[in-house]
Amino acid sequence: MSLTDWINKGRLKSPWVVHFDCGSCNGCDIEVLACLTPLYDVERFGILNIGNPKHADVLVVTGTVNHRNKTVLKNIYDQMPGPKAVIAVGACGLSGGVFREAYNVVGGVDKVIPVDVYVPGCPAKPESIIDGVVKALDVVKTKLGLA
Amino acid sequence: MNDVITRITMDELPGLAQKMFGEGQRLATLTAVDLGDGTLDLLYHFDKDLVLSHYRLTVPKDAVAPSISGVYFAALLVENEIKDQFGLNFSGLALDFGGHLYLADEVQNAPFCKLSLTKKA
Amino acid sequence: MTSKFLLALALTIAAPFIGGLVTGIDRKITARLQSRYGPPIAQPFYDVLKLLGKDRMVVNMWQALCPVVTLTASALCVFLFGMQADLLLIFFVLTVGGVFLIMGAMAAPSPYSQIGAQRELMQMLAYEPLLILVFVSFSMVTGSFKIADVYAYGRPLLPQLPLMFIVLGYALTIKLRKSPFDIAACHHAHQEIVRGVLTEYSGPNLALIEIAHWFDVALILGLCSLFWSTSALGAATLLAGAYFLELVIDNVTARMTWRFMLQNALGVGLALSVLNIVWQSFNN
Amino acid sequence: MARTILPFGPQHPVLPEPIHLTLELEDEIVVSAVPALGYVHRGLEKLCEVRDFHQMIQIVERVCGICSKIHAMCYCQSLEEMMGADVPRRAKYLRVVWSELHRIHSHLLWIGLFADAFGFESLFMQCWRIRERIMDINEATTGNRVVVSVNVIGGVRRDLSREHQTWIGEQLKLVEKEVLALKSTIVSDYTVKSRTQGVGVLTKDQAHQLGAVGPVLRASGWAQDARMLGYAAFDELDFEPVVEVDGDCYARLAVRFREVLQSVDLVRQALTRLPEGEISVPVKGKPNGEIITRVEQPRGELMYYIKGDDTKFLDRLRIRTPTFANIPPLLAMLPGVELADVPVVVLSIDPCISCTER
Amino acid sequence: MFMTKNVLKNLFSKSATRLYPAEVRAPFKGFRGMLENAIDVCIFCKKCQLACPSQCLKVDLKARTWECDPFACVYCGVCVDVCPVASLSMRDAYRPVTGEREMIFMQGAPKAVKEKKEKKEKDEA
Amino acid sequence: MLEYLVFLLVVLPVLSAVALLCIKNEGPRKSVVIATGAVLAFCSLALFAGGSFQLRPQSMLGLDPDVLVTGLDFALLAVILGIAVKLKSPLLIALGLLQILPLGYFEYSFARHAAAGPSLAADNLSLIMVLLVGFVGSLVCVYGLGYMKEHEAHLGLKKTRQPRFFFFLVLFLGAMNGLVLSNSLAWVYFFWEATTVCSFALIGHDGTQEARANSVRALWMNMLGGVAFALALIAVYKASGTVLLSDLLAHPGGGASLALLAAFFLLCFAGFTKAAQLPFQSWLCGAMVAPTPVSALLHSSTMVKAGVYLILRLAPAYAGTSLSSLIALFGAFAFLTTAALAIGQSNAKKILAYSTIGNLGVIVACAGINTPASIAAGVMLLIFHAVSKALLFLCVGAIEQRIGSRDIEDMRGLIAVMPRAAALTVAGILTMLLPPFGVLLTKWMAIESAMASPLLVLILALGSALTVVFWTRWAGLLLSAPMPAAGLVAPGAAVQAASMRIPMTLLAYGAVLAGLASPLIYRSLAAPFVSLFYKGAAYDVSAGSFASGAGTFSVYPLFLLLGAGFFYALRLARRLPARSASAPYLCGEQTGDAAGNVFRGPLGPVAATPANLYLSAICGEEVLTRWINVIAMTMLAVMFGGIL
Repeated sequence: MSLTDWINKGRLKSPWVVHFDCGSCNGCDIEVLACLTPLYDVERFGILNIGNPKHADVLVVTGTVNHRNKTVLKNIYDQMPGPKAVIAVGACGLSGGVFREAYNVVGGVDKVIPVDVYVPGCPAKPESIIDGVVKALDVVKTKLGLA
Repeated sequence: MNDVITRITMDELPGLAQKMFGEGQRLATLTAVDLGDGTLDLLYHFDKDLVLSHYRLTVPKDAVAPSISGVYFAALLVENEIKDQFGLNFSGLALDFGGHLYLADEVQNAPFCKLSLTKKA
Repeated sequence: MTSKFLLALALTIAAPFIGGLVTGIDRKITARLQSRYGPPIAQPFYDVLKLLGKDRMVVNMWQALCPVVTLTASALCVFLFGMQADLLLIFFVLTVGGVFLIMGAMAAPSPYSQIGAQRELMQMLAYEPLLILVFVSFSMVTGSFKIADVYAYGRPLLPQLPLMFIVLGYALTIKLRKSPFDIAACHHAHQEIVRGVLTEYSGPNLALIEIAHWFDVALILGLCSLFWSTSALGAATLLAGAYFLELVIDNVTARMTWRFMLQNALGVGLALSVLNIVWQSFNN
Repeated sequence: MARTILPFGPQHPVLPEPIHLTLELEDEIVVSAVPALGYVHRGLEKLCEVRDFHQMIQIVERVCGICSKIHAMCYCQSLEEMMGADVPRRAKYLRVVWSELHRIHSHLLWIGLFADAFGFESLFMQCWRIRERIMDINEATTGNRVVVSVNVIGGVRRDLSREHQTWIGEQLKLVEKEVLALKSTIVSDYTVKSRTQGVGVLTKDQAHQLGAVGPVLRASGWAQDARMLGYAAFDELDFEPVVEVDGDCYARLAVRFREVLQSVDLVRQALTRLPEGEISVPVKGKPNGEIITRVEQPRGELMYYIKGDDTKFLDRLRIRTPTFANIPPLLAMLPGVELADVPVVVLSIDPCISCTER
Repeated sequence: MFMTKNVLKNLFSKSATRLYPAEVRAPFKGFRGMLENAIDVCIFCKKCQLACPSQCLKVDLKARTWECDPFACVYCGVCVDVCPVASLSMRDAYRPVTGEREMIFMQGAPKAVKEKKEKKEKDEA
Repeated sequence: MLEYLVFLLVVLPVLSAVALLCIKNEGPRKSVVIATGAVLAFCSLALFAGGSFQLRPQSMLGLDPDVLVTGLDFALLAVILGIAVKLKSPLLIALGLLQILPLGYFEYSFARHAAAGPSLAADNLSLIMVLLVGFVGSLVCVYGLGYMKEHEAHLGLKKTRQPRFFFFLVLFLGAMNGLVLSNSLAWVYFFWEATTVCSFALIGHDGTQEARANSVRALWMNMLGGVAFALALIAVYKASGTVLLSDLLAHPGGGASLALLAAFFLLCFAGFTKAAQLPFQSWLCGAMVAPTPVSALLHSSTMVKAGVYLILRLAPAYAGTSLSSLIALFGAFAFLTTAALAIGQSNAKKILAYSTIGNLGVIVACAGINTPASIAAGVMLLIFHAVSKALLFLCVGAIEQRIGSRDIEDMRGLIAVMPRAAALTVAGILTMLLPPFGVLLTKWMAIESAMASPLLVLILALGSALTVVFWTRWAGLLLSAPMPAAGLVAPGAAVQAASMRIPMTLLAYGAVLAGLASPLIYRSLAAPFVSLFYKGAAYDVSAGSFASGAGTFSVYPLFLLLGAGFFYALRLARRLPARSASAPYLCGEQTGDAAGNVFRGPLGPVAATPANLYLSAICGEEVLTRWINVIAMTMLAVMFGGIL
């Protein structure tokens, strides 16, 4: 196995996550956090909530994008070194959810940055979020040409 | 509504704030309501030992209301919020966010006013 | 001499694997202590491999320079340990790594990494005197600062320097970034300074720092083992016990502030050292 | 002396929600803190102009995902009062059950996050582990872990079967046991105490003058709890507000810890006294007039102002959430604390930014 | 230090982790999962559309279509409550994750066909 | 030949100084300074090549040299008294009289009877000092040329005061050479006072109120030392019948009498004042108001070094006494406390000043430890410190002229503005701080040689941990700049005048190479001196490693490995493409400005500015100084009381 193969193996085994709450009602946030807890323990998959975009591989976004946080979201995305993936979680992150028509709401995450995986739910269940990260790894695999 | 709402004028407001503060009343919050005729209702809710008392101040939209944030620091946020949402100006705000407490530049000013029924920018 | 050199070289090559493995076991046990299933033992290696493959992203060139020097210094420390060299010398070389890590963090005009760097300095301020004191106590017993003389001494040091082992434990907690002293950068990101000194290091640079940390882990374990230098089994038991205790402490304490660390770690550490050294000099 | 100026948030690992504080520090001591809000502001009060008053239930539930039930309950109570509906007693008791379950999970969640703020990861893990039992109860009885959607105007949507009731009782027993196992850590641990005692002190006078509510107010010595107003079935249950006097972060921790046990007790009481009968009544007509309603959220007193003009769309909906009231006290607490204590102090008010900004 | 007992107990007992996805817990009864429409039963009355707080449903009586934006659905179940013919239901499984935008579009059988079918069924009965 | 060399080294600077006083033009001044510097450097080398010597000049200007020196001494004291009277300071007048009277008593009652001996002598310690004066001192003077031009332009002086400045600066070099080459304590005393006067004049050079106040403080503190010295002359003579250093040191380690010990204490006390040891540190800190070349000179090769020179020189004579152990403790204490004080400082020159005092403290401690290894450490630290510290002062001077501040907080990101000066400063800091460079090597030697006394080791170890804090943060913040678009050097970067740049660069190379050459320095400079007075070699130096019973320090292997790592890293970093640059993490609110640190705040854009931790509650001057002074004075009292 060459070094590149080893690195690719590492990439699939160690997705570090940065979570950004755009404008969520906390429902999805708390479920994202719940994934870290003993019952779900995503560290099994090497997933760490690293909190710093510069260290992260996967950006998990919950909540609607509004006019103030859209630049923040873009900034965070830009500060992640590649290869990277984005997961939008919850109805709000997907489309704006119940708040789509509120005056300060821009809409789903994909209006600002490209989204690789959509995790539906209001809020999304922790299992569903785990599925999302696994799916994101598939996306990364495809991007790397390994699939 | 069961509670009593007392009407006050703009001149009485600072004195009222002082009086309530002196009586140990907690400022619960302010509520602004657009009456649709170019005036706003400002409701001041005070609380002491779980008993609320309310004061209603009706002001024209283009008026400048005296801020009570000098007396009640807690009024700071809500007054800025009203400034954001209704475009009502306050004089003597302890910290003035200039109508950008919540709103970015993209959003039209005073989205809560009825005459400027705004949808998304 | 040649065999010693080869041994040291082998140790230097093996050290990152030892350190990584220990980190992996550490993470697994930590997870178990928290009633979690935990990551695979090889997880640290996956992490570093992945980081090595990330795009380079720096704030300025010093961020690329400093991790390499840090890694060099850490590896050199282990090598010197393998050569059974002077403990003070190892200590000073260890400082080189620390200093460059901090300089790199400070080179970024970012408040978080700067605050992290300042706190890392406070950490160094807390553990450096303690480490030196441990070495001094060694020298008082064995008559020199050379590791070779520790091995030549022929008796385990722990019975004579029990308090110094605790002092080393303090230094160890700080250097391993374990609670309550994971102040400048903690392994979990949930800290007010966003991994502090590591904030601006990313991708391959972070990987190098992580590898340097593995070297440090190996070195620290090596230093601990000197307390029972007479038998491999004794040393291993001591290490396992100490490390497990470290993990338990990590999991039963809150993170303290650097002010507390300076007072407590330095204060208690110094007091214990003085006690042990005085006791030791009476014994002699 | 040189000062550090630090952006704290909006994206920050210790802040689960985006809020920004521009901190000025001197030797890591906070000199001033200026907040920036609006990262979660959606403007959902305004949605009452395009969603009818029934639909608004689901929307006010999503003001906050942690205390969704209580928002909807407060909203429904307002309209019930305005429209003169006579809510069945069973519905009132069920509302108490779910809202106190919410309080338990919210407080456990908070203790976990608070522990995480001062770097006590294993305590975080244990609290959240216990909390999963409550989440299971929620999911089993309402169909969703978080946003329970059980309130309608006139009562509740789901009933609790006998089996559910016994099962909840068993689960609560376990929760109580596990929480008590953490008691010594939470209230007596040396490191926890030294990170929280004397940090972010709010004196009794300050707390009142700055308009603090909920556990923050109670931790400063005021026995004030909106549940004393006796809404839902609280007037029929035995209940004493939990009060501490020190006004520091430790006092707030203690208040919330004791409230967890108190809520367990309240749920038990409600379940034993649960009357038989209907769970909702149909409510006819359209809202008209003004009303102000208060309930006690886990974070404190929640206040709804509703003005209806006899159409199916409300004229004005204003939500004064507890965190909104607790932010001015927070700003007063921050100067003088260490940077390391900033997350501790910020979390000590149990901030819910999505509540604050709506 | 009081945590010691707790963590040691954890170490020596089974972890609390449910090994999802290898180990999946059976869903609770009444879980509000995916929204489904038995399109054959649907009478396109628009009640669900009017009640939906998220306004993610679009019903066209004329064209006999029922559309749902699953990305905007908040799984509150109000539509199920108001459905007069119980054609709407919520499955106890959550909606799977996806990499693409989705839209649910359902075309009911033309009214004539449907009535005929119903009549036939009645006759058979 | 020897006499000519000595003459050139001591008297030529005086003559050049007089010439410089008369030269009003820049061109000739430049030539004279550079020529004098070159001659001094060459002569110091030549003198060093000749090795140790003892010399008794027969006549000077047709007079008996002793008489001449005595005369000059009285003249100098008269000048000091004149200054004191002019300043209307009773304290200064008293101190002046307290020197004249004992000196008169000494000359009147003893000097005539003294057996004639070599009044000039040099061993390796003296020669090292001469080399330092010749090279480092000269480079500082050359640097002064460029610096003062800019300095006066900045002050907007109508009439240049440079003649006066260079007069004292160059005179200083002569006085210093005289001091270290004198064998008679009476001669040493004369030059001692000369450096006092020169430093007084130079500190007050700018003539501001602050400058004058600080120069007066420097004067009285040094005069206090002068008084002690004058009394010591009497005491030494009374106790031993000689004032020749060579006689006093003839029987090293041979239990000195109590009276003689008291005399040594007085001399050491004089040394403490001159070396700005606690509690006299304030004069050196105050001296920072002077133009930077003055600070550089005072700190590196002259003035303060005279103090430790005297203490080191006498070390063999008080070896094995309790005075010696107390001196060791006293020095170590100064090292520890000044390191703490330096942490509390953001003023670059003050940091350097405290670091100087601390390092001198280490030298004092080395003298006090009084083993072959420690003396070797002290002598070598003298060298390494002089080079690195001179470099750092010159850098700070250049930086201050450009950015108008000497606060390290204002030096953030200097690498983008003054790449060369910033890089040299970092180099200087690293040579002060890290292995395998010389300063650290000597600290290692000091700690290991103190092994017999755990308390001493404790203090030295704590001190060395503290130094890491203030050096590292300074070095780090200099580099704190966003990545320039292309290459290392940003456009519009500053370049200093050649007369400033060349000394800085030379000193930087010197500091690094001195570290590399430390085995050589030990073998050819330190070891011969140590072996004069102590039995047994301190270190066994082979293959570039220092080895003793206590431990080994491998200089060459460390240089090789760390150097390889560093240069590989440098190559790697330089090859980094500009596109890998990214803004720092600002919680997602970065605005993408050029400086990289502006974020969107609540009321508009805000620049995120970091600041260092200064631990002002613990390390603040106002907090610590009082306690330190009390403790230091107690230690002095104990030292003195212990002898009696």
